[in-house]
Amino acid sequence: MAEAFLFVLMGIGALAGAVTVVIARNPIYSAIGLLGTLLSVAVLYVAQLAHLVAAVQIIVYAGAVLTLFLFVIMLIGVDKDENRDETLPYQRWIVVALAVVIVGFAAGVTLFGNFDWVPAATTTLPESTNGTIEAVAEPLFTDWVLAFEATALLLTIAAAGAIALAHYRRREV
Amino acid sequence: MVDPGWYMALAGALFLIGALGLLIRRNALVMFMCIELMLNAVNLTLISAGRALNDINGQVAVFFILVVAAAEVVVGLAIIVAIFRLRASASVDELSELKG
Amino acid sequence: MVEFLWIIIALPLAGAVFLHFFGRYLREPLSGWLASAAVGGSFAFAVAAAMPFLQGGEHAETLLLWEWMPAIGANLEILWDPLSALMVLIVTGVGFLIHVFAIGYMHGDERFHRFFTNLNLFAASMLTLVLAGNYAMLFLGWELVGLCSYLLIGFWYVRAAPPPAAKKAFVVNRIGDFGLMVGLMIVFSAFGTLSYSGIFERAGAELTTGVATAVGLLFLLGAAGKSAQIPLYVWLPDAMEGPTPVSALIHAATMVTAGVYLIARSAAIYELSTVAQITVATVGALTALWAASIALAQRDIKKVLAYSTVSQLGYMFLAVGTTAYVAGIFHLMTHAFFKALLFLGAGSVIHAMSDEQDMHKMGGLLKKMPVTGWTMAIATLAIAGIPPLAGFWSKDEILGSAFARGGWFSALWVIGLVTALLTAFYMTRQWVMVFLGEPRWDEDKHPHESPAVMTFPLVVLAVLSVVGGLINTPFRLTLEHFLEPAFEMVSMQRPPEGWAMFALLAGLSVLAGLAGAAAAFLTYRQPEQGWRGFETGFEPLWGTWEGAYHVDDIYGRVIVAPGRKAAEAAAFAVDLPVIDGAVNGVARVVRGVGDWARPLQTGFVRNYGALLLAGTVTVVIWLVVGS
Amino acid sequence: MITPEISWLAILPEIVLALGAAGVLLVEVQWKPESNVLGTIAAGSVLFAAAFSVLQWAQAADSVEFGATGDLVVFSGLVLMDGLAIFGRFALLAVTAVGLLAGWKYIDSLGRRSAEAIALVLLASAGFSIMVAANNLVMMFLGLEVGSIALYVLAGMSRERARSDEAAIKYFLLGSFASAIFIYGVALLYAGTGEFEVLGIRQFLGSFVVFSPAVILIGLGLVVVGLGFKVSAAPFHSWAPDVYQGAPAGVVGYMAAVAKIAGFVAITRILLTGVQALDADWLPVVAGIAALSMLIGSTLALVQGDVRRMLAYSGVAHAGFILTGVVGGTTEGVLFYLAVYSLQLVGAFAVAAAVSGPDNSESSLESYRGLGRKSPFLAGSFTVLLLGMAGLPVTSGFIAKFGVFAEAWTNGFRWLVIVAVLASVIAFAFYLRIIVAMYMDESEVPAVDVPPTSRWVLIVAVGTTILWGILPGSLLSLAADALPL
Amino acid sequence: MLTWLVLLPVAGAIVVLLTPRARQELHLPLGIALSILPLGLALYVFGVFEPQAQMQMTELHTWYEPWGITWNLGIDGISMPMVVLTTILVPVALGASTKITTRTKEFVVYTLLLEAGMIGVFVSLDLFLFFVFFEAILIPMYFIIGIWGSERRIYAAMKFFIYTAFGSALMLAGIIALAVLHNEQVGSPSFALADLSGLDLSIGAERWLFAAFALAFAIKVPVFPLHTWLPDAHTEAPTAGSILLAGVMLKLGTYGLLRFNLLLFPEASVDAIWIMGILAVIGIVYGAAVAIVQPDLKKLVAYSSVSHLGFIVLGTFALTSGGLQGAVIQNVNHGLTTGALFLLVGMIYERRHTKQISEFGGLQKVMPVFAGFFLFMIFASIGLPGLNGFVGEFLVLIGSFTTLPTLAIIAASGVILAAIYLLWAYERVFTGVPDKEENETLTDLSVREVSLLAPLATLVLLLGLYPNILLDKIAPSTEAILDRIEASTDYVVPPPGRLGDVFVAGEEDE
Repeated sequence: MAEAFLFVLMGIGALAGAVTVVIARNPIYSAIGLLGTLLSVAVLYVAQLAHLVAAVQIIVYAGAVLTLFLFVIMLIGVDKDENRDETLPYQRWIVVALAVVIVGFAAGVTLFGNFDWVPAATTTLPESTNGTIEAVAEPLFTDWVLAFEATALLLTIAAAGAIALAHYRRREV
Repeated sequence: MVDPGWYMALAGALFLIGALGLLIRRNALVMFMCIELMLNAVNLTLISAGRALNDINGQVAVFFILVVAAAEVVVGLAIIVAIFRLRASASVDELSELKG
Repeated sequence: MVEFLWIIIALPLAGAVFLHFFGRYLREPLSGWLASAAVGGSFAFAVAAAMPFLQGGEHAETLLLWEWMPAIGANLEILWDPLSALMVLIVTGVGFLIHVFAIGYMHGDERFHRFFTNLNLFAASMLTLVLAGNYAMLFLGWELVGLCSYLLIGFWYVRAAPPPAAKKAFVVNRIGDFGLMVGLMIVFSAFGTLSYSGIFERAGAELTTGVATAVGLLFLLGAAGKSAQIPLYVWLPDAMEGPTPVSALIHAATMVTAGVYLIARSAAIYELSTVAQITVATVGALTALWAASIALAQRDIKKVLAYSTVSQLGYMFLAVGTTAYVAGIFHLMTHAFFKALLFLGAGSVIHAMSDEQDMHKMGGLLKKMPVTGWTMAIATLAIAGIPPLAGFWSKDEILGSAFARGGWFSALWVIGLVTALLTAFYMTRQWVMVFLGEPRWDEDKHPHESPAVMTFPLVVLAVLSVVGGLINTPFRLTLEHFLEPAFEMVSMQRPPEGWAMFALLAGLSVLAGLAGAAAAFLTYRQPEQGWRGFETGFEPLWGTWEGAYHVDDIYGRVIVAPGRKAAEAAAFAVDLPVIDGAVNGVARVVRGVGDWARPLQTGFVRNYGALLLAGTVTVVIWLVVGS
Repeated sequence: MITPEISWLAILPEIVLALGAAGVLLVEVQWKPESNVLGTIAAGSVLFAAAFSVLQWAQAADSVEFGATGDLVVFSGLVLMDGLAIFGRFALLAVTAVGLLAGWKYIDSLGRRSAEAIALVLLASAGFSIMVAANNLVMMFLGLEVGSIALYVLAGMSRERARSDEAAIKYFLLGSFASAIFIYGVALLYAGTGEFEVLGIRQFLGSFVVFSPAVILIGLGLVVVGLGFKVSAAPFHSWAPDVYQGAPAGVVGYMAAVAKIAGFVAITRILLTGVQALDADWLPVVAGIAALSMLIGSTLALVQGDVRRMLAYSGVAHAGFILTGVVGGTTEGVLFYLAVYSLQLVGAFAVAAAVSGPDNSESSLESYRGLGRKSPFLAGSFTVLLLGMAGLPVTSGFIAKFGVFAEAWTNGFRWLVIVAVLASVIAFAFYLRIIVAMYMDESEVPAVDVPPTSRWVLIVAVGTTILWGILPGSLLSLAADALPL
Repeated sequence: MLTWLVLLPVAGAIVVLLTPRARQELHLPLGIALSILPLGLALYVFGVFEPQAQMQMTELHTWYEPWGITWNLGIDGISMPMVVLTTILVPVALGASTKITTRTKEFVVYTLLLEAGMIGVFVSLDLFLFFVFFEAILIPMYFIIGIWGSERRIYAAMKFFIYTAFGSALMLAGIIALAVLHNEQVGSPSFALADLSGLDLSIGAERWLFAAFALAFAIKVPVFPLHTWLPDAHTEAPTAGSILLAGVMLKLGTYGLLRFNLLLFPEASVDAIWIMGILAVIGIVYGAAVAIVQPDLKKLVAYSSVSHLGFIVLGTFALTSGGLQGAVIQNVNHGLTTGALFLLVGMIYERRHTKQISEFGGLQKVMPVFAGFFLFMIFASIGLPGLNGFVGEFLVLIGSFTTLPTLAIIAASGVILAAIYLLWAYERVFTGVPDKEENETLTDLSVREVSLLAPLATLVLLLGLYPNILLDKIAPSTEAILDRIEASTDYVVPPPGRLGDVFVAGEEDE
């Protein structure tokens, strides 16, 4: 029961945040909206017993990523608001049409296509998947160890790339 | 308990909003946030699926997606900054020299 | 003997080849004599080879030279029978004389040797035609003589008139050849071969009347083209643009008679179809009358002879149509004599008048050039059918046969009779206009008798025109017996039996001849304005005749012009815009699609995103709904 | 204490590449040497990686021979060491080598930043080589991201800034979008099957009677789109022309080639092993994408005035042709096509780079006029490569096209083959346009100097194009052996 | 043997390629010399060729086992004449190219490669190999037209390439389909002609495949209404290009129809008799009609090709001994005569730099030898008996009358039209007095030019009078085709369509 209450509340929060990201005219507000979504989602993780992931979500996202965003926003400047009228012809209509189609399709499939998110055969009691540190770390460092190592490549790339992109600007600008 | 399907439906909604936002907003930064939204939706899906499947791997996978997101952010923001340095604007609509 | 028959063809051919490559190194008369020698040689050989037939009893022989197109049973093989022998003799004999004549006539032409090259080539081709042992080889000769006629008519290619005339001759002939070709297709599909021996023996057994008629008519079309019959005679008058010896040899004595030869040769096929016979005879008779009427009013000395040739060929067609094959061949022979003579005479006159051909500008030439004059007089009488000259016998046999055949043919006999009268008239008119009366030529002309090299052939031919007819008189049917083996398998029409009948018919025709001759003589004896008045008296008829019924213009307007229009339409209204247009159109459409789609790549990243998402949605929906 | 299961051979090539990248960066930082030194290091790492993948090939062959294919599933199923993976990896390494050579002039011109460029190239190759080997879809995603991010940066690393930036941001935004779609698809597949691993999915689909695979199909669709974007198949191609035109010519060939190789190997692995059970569902869709790609690619290439854009659209068409091979249902044709096409692509862009000149601007068709007389070698080899891409006989392109067509026909997709041959006819037209400009135009152009490295690249590309066009057996048999588990 | 025949020109091309670019003057003579070698070899092949039905001098090497593609060469009565013709025409074409001064080297190389490809097409018995050659020769010809052609050369080259490639593209699909069928029926893919002709096809499939192949070849021939690339290509191409295009490349189409359509799809071929026949006849009449009013000498000859090749197609689908033999030998004849005509037009073009008929007049006066050759070839092309053109046309007409009487009759009217357009053109170009002063100063043919024309003229005459040197060797193969058709379908060639039906005089006496 408590979970249902959480789900509704945080679900609304996440959606609200998401919508804010999309419609806010000022990037700052978008960032705030994103933050809201991140936090709500984090709570939903907790509600699903994914404690470690939730923690990481808060630390990495809300902490690092979003800060980075805000930093860049500040760098670029927030003074001018973006006006909402669409400059590209048809773009907005296309978007609306797509939205309608997608929602309609999703509704159709989920309601009438006897659609299951997960195969009933495999579902069991939820209690066992308790996302404690040990529970997550054990596969992370055994089965997934190569993937874990691969993230090193990813970060190297990120670093090298960022440097490469910023590097020459210094000399030229 | 709440059926995981609801969580995933919520995730789907988030993903959709992110996708549409990407098409609506012309500010590169905001578009980029939309991508982050989508990745979050993916994470939520994975968690819920993992729970429903009674499988911890769903949660493990989320870590990697988080890392990817972070890496993307770094590079993406670098590109945006670079462009901003050049033309003092973050609007992607002004970048349409290459076409046809 | 027979296995060496190829020499007959080979000699002139060798002459042609030799002259073609080395002629230009020979001094003028030499090449001419060489050519003449070649033809003369074949003549001599042919005489020797033909001896057996004269003894009689000897029957046809074939000699295979080499395989040509086995798939359609067409080989190069020589058939040596009385008919071909006779044709060979005519061709080589008359040909030889004309060659000799030409030595004088072509004197001073800078392409002297070239002329004899072609002349020899023609002789070879004509001999191929008459010696052929199957239709394919006949067609070979048939076309080659056409080629030579093309080359020789257009011999003076620098002048304006000859080249078109040459082209006209070849094209009109081709129309005939088309008929002949189709005929041969039918023949092959009926018999599975084209060789005479294979066809004639089985014709009676294996050929239905319908097919026979079709073949007969198609052959007639071919023959009409080559022998200048209605409706394809129009090329022959123009062919007079060629040098006169050519007119004599090709367009009077030999080539134009190929049609007659073809029909006579195909007697076995005509045998089976009365319709074909009647058509041939009718075409012949009508042509005879038609051409004769035109000949009446011509001013050009050679045009008169040209139309006269057409008319005489009509007689021959009448004969072979009546199945009086011997009569036809007989007339062919005599006509070769006197018409060659007439042409050579005319040539001699033109030569003397330095290329003047308008008879109005002649007259009184008899004193200046007696030999030419008197020999031509003989020829005129001969063609007019005055006994006992050659023309009388042959023409009379034709008319007699037509009369004897009766029915529709009696009508044709009447036409023939009328034509005889006209013939006598226009020939006499010509002779009188040219040789009698007071001179009408311009001051700068100094007519004189031609050299011996030219007069000699005239004399020889004159003699032949006199005695030539005697080889087949009702009293001694030498020629008929001679030719019999060639026509043994067909029933042949003969003149009516009995002296009375013969006397009556002969009398009639002679009467007609005399009447015509007398009328002309009296008319044109009187001074110029007199006969001019006579001619104007016949207006507008005379004008129509002089204009040859304006057939050329009519053909031009009815056939040539529309054909030209059609071709232009096909080229510039269909090919370029429609067909090629369609091709380029496709290309243009593809490019168009590309150009149309290009702007969709707007360069705005958000459009791309929209496209990406749209694509995603499509794929997903397709996957889910498609399952 | 549980210890992770490690199989070094399986990842040695990636390790070597990564070390090479790191080495380049550190050496640069430490000694600031001539760029040739860095090049040598890079070359060395690529060569070693290639050597190790040869070892892998032998190993894999043995295991297949002795039926011990289980040995090829390493790192508890994260990656595989099967023929498909090794072939793809080898192709990647080859392309990396020639790509570095082809782009060397450009890299050299970057001065101090050349180190980063080299490192990025090596890392991108490492990432994609993980991707081709990945059995676990998340692993595949990681590899994909490593490679893609490197490519985003490379696209933005030009000195001709405006266009380069535009290319970079477009590539980056759309790429991230596609990645998000891809990983969401993975998530849905996971939800639907409880499996991240391709082999696991195959097993699941084989063993369970799936009543309503809707979620699986949706996930599959999203995954296909995500990969289709990487290989620039229509209608997910719109980034390609702009990026190819904007990105520095030196590396575009490399970028395009590696993305295509990795993407297609992944597509092949997922479709032909993972969800083969569902091919009744996905075959028509993929066929549709293929047809669309071929038609859009050729028609739009026909009307381009810029050679690099033209090559981009031709790339779209080629994606369609390769997908035709996927529809054909076997890997042989796809792999052969990938190998020959990627080499031709790098060669072609080497020419484009040479013509575009140092400032990397001019690539319009005009700048190729009269090239045939000014630089015969360049024009000649470009001609051969174009004919090869056009798929004319005695070039490897013909064999490749023939292979995929034959497979598709065998699999019953005749309409697709018809479309394909017609599209290739349209394609002739625009390849010939370039040849016309080079040979049949009398206008005068300055001679183009070909950097020696590019010369080598061209010799290799042209050589292979003709060699495999006349004796395809050597490569075809390899491709035939390179089977997925 | 045949491999050498294919590889010799390639080797020659490489040799030329290795000679220094600077030595411009060397390349052409060298090329001519090198192109003599294949000629010699081809003549040897001609000499040792046995008049038998089955393939001779066959060679078979596997190319790539799993695909069943092979290097499979062989020659029979249908291909042998074409090979000889090719090797004859290439030296002539090169010899006619002295006016090509820019990039002579490339020109020679392309021509030799073209030769190799053309020979390859004729001798390959493996459909894959055949297609490789068939498609590959487009490239050198494309360059020859596009680089050394006249004003609108690029348009023409493009059109030529794309149009023909379009046709062969569908044929490629057809070839694949055949191989796949073989794989289904026999269990292994194969492209060998022999294997594929053994397939049992459903009539529907057979019709489709026939259509695919026929389209490719019909474009190449070209059959009305697919002919419009031909005039453009011919008018723009350099002399050598025109010679080889008309002399050999068009024959690839007719050869393909003979070799592949009839052999692989007998049922469909029998059904297609009428369609193909009608198209052929339309082509004959239509091409001739269009040729009449062409203002450009080369266009005129080009359209005459359309007309003449109609005869070949007609003969092919008449399915009689005469028709097939006529078709095959007409391939050669048309190659010689039309090749020579293009050669002649090229010679006058080199002198006057125009092909417009209206620009000429009275040339016979200034260049009699040229006029002589021209007239000779014109009459050969008109189909004058005694020259080669007649043999082919007459065989075709007579042969096709047994199966397609009406069409044969209409086709026969082509001989009239041919006379009209060619003689009219001759009249306008050569007769009369030279009116334009640039015409008066023209020089007659040089020794080189005569030595190019003389061999062709000799062959024209030889084949006209003694075609048996070829017919003997052709006949067994054509008969074999008919045998196969009669065996594999219920169609029977109506007498006297077959050689056996021909009545030989005196035969029943024995």
